Amino acid sequence: MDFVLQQILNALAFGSEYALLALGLAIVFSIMGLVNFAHGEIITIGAYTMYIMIVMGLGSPLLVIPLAVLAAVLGALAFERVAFRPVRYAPTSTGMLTAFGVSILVQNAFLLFISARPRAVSVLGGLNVTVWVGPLRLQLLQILELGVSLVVTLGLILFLTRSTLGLAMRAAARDFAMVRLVGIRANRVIATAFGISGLLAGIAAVFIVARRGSIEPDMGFMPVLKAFVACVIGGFGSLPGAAVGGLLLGFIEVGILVLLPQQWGGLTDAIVFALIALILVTRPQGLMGRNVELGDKER
Amino acid sequence: MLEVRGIGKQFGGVSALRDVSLECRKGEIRGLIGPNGAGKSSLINVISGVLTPDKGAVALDGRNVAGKGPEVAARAGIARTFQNLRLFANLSVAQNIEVALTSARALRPDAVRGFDLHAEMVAFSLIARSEDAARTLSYGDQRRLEILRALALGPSVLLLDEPAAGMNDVESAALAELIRGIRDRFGCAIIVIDHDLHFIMKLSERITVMDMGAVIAEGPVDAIRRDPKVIEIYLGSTP
Amino acid sequence: MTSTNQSRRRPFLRRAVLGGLMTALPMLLVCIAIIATGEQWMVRLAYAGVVAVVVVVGLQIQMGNSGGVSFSHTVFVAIGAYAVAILSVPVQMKKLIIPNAPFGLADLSLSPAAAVLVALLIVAVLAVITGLVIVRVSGIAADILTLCLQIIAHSVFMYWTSLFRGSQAFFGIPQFMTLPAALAVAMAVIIGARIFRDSPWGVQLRASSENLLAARCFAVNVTRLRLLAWILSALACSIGGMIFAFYIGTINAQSFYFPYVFLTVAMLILGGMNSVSGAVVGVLIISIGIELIRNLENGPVLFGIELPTLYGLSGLALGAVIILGMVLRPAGIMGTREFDDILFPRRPETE
Amino acid sequence: ENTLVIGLAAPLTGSYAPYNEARGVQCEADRINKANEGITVKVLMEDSRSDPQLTLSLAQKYLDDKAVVVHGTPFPDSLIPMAKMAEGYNALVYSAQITQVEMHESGLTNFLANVVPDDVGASALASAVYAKGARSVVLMTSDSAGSWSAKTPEWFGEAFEKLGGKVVGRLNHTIGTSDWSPQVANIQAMSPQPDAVDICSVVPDVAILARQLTAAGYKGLVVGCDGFDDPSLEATVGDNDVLSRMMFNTHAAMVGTPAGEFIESCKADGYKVNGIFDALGADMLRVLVDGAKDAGTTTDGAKILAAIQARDTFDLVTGGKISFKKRLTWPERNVPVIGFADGKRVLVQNIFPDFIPHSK
Amino acid sequence: MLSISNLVVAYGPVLAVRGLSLEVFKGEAVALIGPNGAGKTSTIMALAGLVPARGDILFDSAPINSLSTEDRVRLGIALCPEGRRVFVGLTVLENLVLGAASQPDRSRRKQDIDYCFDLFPRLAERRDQVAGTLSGGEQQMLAIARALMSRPRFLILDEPSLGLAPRIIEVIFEHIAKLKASGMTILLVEQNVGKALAIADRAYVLASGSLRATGKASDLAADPETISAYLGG
Ligand SMILES: Nc1ncnc2c1ncn2[C@@H]1O[C@H](COP(=O)(O)OP(=O)(O)OP(=O)(O)O)[C@@H](O)[C@H]1O
Ligand SMILES: Nc1ncnc2c1ncn2[C@@H]1O[C@H](COP(=O)(O)OP(=O)(O)OP(=O)(O)O)[C@@H](O)[C@H]1O
Ligand SMILES: [Mg+2]
Ligand SMILES: [Mg+2]
Repeated sequence: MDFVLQQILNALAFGSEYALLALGLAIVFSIMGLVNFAHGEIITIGAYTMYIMIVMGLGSPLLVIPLAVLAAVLGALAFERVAFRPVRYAPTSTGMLTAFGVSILVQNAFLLFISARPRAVSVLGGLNVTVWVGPLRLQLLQILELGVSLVVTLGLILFLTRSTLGLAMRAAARDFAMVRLVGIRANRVIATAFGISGLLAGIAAVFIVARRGSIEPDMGFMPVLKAFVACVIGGFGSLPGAAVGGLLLGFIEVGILVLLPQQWGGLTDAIVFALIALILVTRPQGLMGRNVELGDKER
Repeated sequence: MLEVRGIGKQFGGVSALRDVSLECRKGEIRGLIGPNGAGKSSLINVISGVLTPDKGAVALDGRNVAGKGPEVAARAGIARTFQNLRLFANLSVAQNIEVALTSARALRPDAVRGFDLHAEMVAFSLIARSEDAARTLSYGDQRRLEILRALALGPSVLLLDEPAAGMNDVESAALAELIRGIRDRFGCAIIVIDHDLHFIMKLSERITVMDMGAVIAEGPVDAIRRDPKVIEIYLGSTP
Repeated sequence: MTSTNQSRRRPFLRRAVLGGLMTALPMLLVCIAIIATGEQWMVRLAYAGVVAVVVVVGLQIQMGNSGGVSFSHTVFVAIGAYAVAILSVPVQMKKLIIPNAPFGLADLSLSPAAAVLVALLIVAVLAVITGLVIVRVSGIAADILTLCLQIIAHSVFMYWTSLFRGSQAFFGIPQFMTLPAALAVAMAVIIGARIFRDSPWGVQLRASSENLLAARCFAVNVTRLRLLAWILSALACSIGGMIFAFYIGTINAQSFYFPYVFLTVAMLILGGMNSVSGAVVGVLIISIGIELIRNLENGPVLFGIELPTLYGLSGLALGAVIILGMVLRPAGIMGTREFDDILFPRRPETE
Repeated sequence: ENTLVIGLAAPLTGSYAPYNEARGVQCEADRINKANEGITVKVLMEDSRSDPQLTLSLAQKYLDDKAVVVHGTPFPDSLIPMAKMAEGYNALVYSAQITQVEMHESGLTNFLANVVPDDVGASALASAVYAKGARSVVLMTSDSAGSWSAKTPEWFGEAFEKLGGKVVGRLNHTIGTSDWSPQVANIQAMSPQPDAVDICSVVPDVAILARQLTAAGYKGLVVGCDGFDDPSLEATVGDNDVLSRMMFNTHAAMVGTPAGEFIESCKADGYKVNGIFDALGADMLRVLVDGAKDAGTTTDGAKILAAIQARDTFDLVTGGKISFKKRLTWPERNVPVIGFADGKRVLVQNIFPDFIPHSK
Repeated sequence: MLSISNLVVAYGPVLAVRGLSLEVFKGEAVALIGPNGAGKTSTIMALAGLVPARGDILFDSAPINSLSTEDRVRLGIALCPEGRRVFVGLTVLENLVLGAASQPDRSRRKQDIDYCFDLFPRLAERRDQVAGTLSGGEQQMLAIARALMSRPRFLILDEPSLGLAPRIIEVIFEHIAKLKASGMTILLVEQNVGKALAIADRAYVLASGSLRATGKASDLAADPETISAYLGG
């Protein structure tokens, strides 16, 4: 029983990290149809900022955390300004490739100027505290992650449905020029979205580095690939969908890891992704996406 | 012969169609008018298989095509245009038509045996733009291209959703001639929705009027023009 | 009436074949120049480029006509390569590398030609099975389905060691291919891709990716056409894998995984995914560009100044080239045009 | 001509970048040339980006430029075809660092490795772990990196059971795991707790595993193969108590040994050396030069190889001696097992194991 | 209020507008008519800064060529574009709220929304329906209402009667007259030439990108032959 509870907690923690990243992807996608594969590099920027600060002797967590998050936000804003703004009206595939380009560029920059090898970053080790509640082992990090994802998801949903800026973001996804035609400063709208996604990535970076204690140029790739999948099973572009998709993915992963007989262990990925494929084939609009009959209309 | 019987369609709380019935013979041009949101486009959507009705049937020469998807309707010879244009934006004008023609050649070869693409493009004043991407045409040209594309399916039923929208009197008069010519040459049944009354009255033999999802009047042009109910909810004053 | 009708039918086949030759021309010229230098190592690089052309053109058949992005085309490259490898490796070699292969494959060795035929059949069957699932879904969900397929396939390659040797290299494949032979194969694939693109079905499929509802209203059989494109693309990609295996002699599933997926997708989108010429241009630009920049990495002497070595520069430059390319030409270098559309534009037949 | 031409298609970038030995070879070559031993060494080197295709193209270029020895990205899909290609040029292929067993099974006749295969290393580790008192072990395997990650723990288990220990469980993972909580919960649920966990994976994965296991109350050893041997291990683990329960086998001991001194002195001379692999590369060059001297030629690869395989022992730059006489393609050499005391690496054991689970 | 001189709009090799000069004075309603493809929409899009154009555009005597679209709108211009372009994923109400985005004064928003609902009762019934699923005419009403939400000084309507039922067209044109009477400046592109000339003070007739005729609307209306000659396309 304790074992099961423990694993459920683990799944929630896995899931909330995916959710955090998926939200960052979803907000950018939902406003400009961009599948931002460079989201992982925003995490990397946050992580390397911590490393550089430690090398410069500024290794206090109180200093490192806010600055890393800030660097991630600035990184996201810079990506938007330099790479994504010019391809704003272009087809999805163009945006996706531009994001690949950014991702390759940033990874190689860290590789060239810092190192191809992992570097240890242990300032946040303090967050790896274990608290025992009865027989349950709770990691402070897991609880924080879960809490932060919850708060962030709710906050974002409120923001997007209640504020004019949020409305404009949702509108911009489909008709960018029209948003400008009602007098909204479109650049600001998009920059805000990128800023938010950078913020989410920055927070994720703090959690990831705290757990790994180490950084690498390509550390952002796998988490973001998973988050991308989470987004889609939740219904791409839907924020609650991203959060739910993230959690679900966490449960699928942990579930398969725990339940699959060891001799099939090598097929873990195959089975996880076969399940995802099954979800997509049966509900292509995603779990939270609604399938409404549109006729000749659209939405 | 197209027979629409007892169609009903709900969208959430909105009844878009309530027990709508309508007939249209080969070679007949039928006008369909009514206030905004009356359900005209929805009816066309049902006939063309784009919407699945909650109840009722659409029979083409006795065969039911309702609710079987747009492909089935198209194969049966039902072609349509869209109120909000749906061209293949990045394909050329000629390719837009070719898409329909390819289907027709495979599925209804007899219907398009006499179809002369070049002559039709000349007739629709699209020939000079035939190799340009559809998205670069002006709104009026795009509407004409939609009609021509529908024609290239060799339809036995042609559904036109506001074909004259965005055209002035001179242009819509020319368009009316064009549509009449289609009827004469291809002998198909044509249902036309439009809010341009000059256009619709000049073109059609009979008119069906809808309001709130139901048919409220049906008859020859002159009778409709004078029907007080139609004047009250739709026309506002006698045209 | 009928005769004018016939004469006005678009002569797509002739245009596709001639245009296809034009599309292949830049690749041919570059390769001939390289063969002329007589540098064997450059011939090897050129060969890798020609394999990439086959794969990227194969990818174009799927992405350029159905729309969307595919992450799974290299699965078929891998299947093609493994299939011919498993079928054609001599029996004594098999005793060494896959002694426990299932289905009696350990005791079977086919001639390369027979291996290719059987392999194509296997690829076709697998493409039909996967295609039937994938063509049912459209949009970004379909993109993710291909991603799932890639990961599932890779996981199977890694797990099924008795057949694929997991992440260990599969070696001993007969090496008989040459650059000219590969060029001939590549040209055939290019022309095939052009014929499909310009054919009425190709046009219908492209129409459905522009506006699905309208295409369905014109009786376009979207599912079947998507499936057709999927299968053709899988076959072309697998041919890329086969000529790769028969040249290099050793293969490994790892080398068909994400880095190769991304590289080939980048080549296609940069060149312009809507045209076959775009696929060829994309491969040429990225391959040649990377090779040029690689020379800078080694700290060459330029104008008498010895530059420092900068390993990692070619990665940096690849990223920069992609961003720059997309910023300057968001629809890809070729956009929706083929070479022949530029050299001999289609004109309306106004009499 | 007394010039030995060596071509290195070195993975200076890409996924094998941590495992290149190029700068160590360069350093040793410059020293040999300075020492006027009668043979001069010419090193041709370019970045292979860890890409097999590019590796082969570069090898082709070197062979055409008269290289008699070539090396490339240390992975079988680069090295096997490279060796096949080199056969036609009567050249030989070496690898300072490849441990994959298949290199020695593929029937290559012109290949030399400078390290023992994975199963030998695992067996050496098993004896050290057993000696430390462990009697039960959980094996963690993964298909991510072929036999290295999938089989090496199994070979460890085989050797461990041969010594009298017991394998009490097997768990699966993927390389790149940065959160082990599901596996940790599995181990935590075992009763009694295993004495050791064996895994063949990389840093930071293994560092996180050790940390998370300890946090969950696990008190046993966390041991594994050469993947642990990364300079960032200590800092990533970040806790001397956890470190003191870690142990791994590697290829050459570094701290306070001739290998370490070699690395330091190359560094001082301005070579951007990485660590252990550079030392191994230098060793390999030493062997090749000595072999060429024995053979009396710098241009006939087959003769050089025959001379190397005939010689009893070679003295290494990194101290110690090796010989290819018995195994032909890999040397019998001691396998260092490294542990930690007060957060510092210490040599726990340095032997050649009696039991070899797999290799012939 | 608005003065355009020598406007040229080109899409690659295609010249859509060839050196058009046009003026709209404060408080005036001006009609812009012409056959399909004449360049009417292109002119308006150039005005809004959404297509690249050459020529001088002065608004309130100040050049606005270098301003971004949103800054032009913030000067008090509202545009109801061709093809409606409602925000399809947002509800009717949300569309209206966004329409008022350039209005810093939020206190009047509620009042303005009620005003739009009065004008188009149909929209009130549909206030929470997603705009993309409205019927064509309902979308057109929404597009017009959205443009009004910003209380513009200068209103540009590109074919406002498109897809509307005759009764609603009456409503709209009555309303345009009312707006004009209240001092709003209006530029109207319309295919319903009779109605447009009836309401406008002056009119420009455009064909193939160039000006063909201009003058007082009443004069042009009195001479339908001339106009028809230009409307043939
Ligand atoms: N997919 C849908 N979802 C929800 N409501 C819909 C949908 N399609 C249509 N409606 C509603 O059904 C009603 C009928 O719409 P329809 O498009 O048929 O009207 P119409 O008669 O064509 O009007 P118009 O002349 O303005 O085009 C409208 O009130 C519309 O809001
Ligand atoms: N994006 C574009 N690319 C190329 N040509 C274009 C583009 N948009 C418009 N055109 C061309 O510019 C010319 C003017 O078009 P515009 O839309 O301004 O005409 P319009 O007067 O508004 O016509 P309509 O009454 O049909 O709306 C047309 O010939 C059209 O084909
Ligand atoms: Mg309608
Ligand atoms: Mg217009």
